Amino acid sequence: MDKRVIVTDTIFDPLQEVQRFQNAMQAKGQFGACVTFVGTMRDFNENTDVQKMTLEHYPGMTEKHLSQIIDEAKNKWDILDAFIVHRVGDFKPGDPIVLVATWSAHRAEAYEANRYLIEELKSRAPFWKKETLKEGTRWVEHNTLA
Amino acid sequence: MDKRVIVTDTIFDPLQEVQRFQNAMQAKGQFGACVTFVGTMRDFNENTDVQKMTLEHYPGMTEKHLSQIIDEAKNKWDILDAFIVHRVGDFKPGDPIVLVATWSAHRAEAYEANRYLIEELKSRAPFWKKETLKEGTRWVEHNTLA
Amino acid sequence: MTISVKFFASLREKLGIDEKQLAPAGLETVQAVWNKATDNAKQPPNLLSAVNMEYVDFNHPVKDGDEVAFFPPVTGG
Amino acid sequence: MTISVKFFASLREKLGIDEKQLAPAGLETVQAVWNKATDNAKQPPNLLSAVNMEYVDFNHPVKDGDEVAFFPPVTGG
Repeated sequence: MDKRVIVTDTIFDPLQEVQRFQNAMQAKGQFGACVTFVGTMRDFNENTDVQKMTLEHYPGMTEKHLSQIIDEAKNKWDILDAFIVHRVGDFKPGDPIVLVATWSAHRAEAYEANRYLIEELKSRAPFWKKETLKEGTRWVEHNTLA
Repeated sequence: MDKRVIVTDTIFDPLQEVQRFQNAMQAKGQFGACVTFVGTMRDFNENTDVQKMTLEHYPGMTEKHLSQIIDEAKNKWDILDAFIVHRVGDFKPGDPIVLVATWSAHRAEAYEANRYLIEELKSRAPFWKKETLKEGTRWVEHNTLA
Repeated sequence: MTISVKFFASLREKLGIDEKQLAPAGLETVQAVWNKATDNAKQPPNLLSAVNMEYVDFNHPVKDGDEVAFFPPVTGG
Repeated sequence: MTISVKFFASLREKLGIDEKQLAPAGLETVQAVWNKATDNAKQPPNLLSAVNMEYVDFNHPVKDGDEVAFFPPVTGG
């Protein structure tokens, strides 16, 4: 079995990661549905001051909680597998930040578990965003609502 | 702008299609969320009689309704773009059948529009599945529920 | 011109008709087109119909040049 | 052994402390660890704390060898 949680400080290709994980899945042939969510850093249209974004995390606690969230989703829904990749460190507009992928026999479970994973990740996984402006840096204080 | 609806009788790579469509998107830099759904033909675990699946469609009406469904989703949710690929003809277990991808600034819209598209596709787009058994062929009479 | 009639999937196989061209005279509704094209065949439950690729009911009017289609419940996705 | 205390993100920068090792004597709760590690600094609103990487409240007991962390609301995803 492949690692279900990856925290990486280098740029990643979310759809290639999904493909790689899926190719290694034991449940191949059993899943009828795969849902993926990719969160990407947008351009700073409203805020052209921002030059860079940095993501700090709590190594260890992050991976622990992402794994817990996946276990919870597996208990709540009849999913075959789930996979999370989260970027940390410095990144620029257009870079993928987070990938959540879920596989199930039927589509409802894959959708619901996927949404659960990203909402729980956003509310519980210890990541913190910092913006680099021309005049210095600023911590993002609250997550955007869905 | 790339074609938003593709009906194809040859095997396709759903995630590569998403990447290709996304690379050509005008809204690049504006989307913060991309949700994809891939429906795959499962192995016939319970029904080892099935040797092949065939999808018939109504050329023209299929594309028209898939485009209509995308227009409806764009009216209902603030999404930046949407993309549907659907396979027709003969296919075998493990083959992707359908891809639905949605892009939006924030995640709620991408999830909800994606789910809307697949549910509407299943209830309205003129496709029909036929199974080839050892003893002959059989039309699938009802779609599986989500 | 003519009215073009199409049948799909299990219905196409059961009736043994793929497509038919009908003279429009006297064919005012989808129901009338069905009766003429199928020689008054019994309609299966859940039969669906479309005129010019839009879903319609059987009382829907038809006119010369229309494409009328009959098919069973859809099972895509 | 010691109690290990970690600070993250804006809190780490504001306090100027990344990590501290404290002798466990007299440190019975997360609150006591905060007071000792920060020299009784005022707690920012919405401050979160974890013991051994699990979220806890400030009355949570601590023991020798624990890892205690303080950080602001999370903003990942």
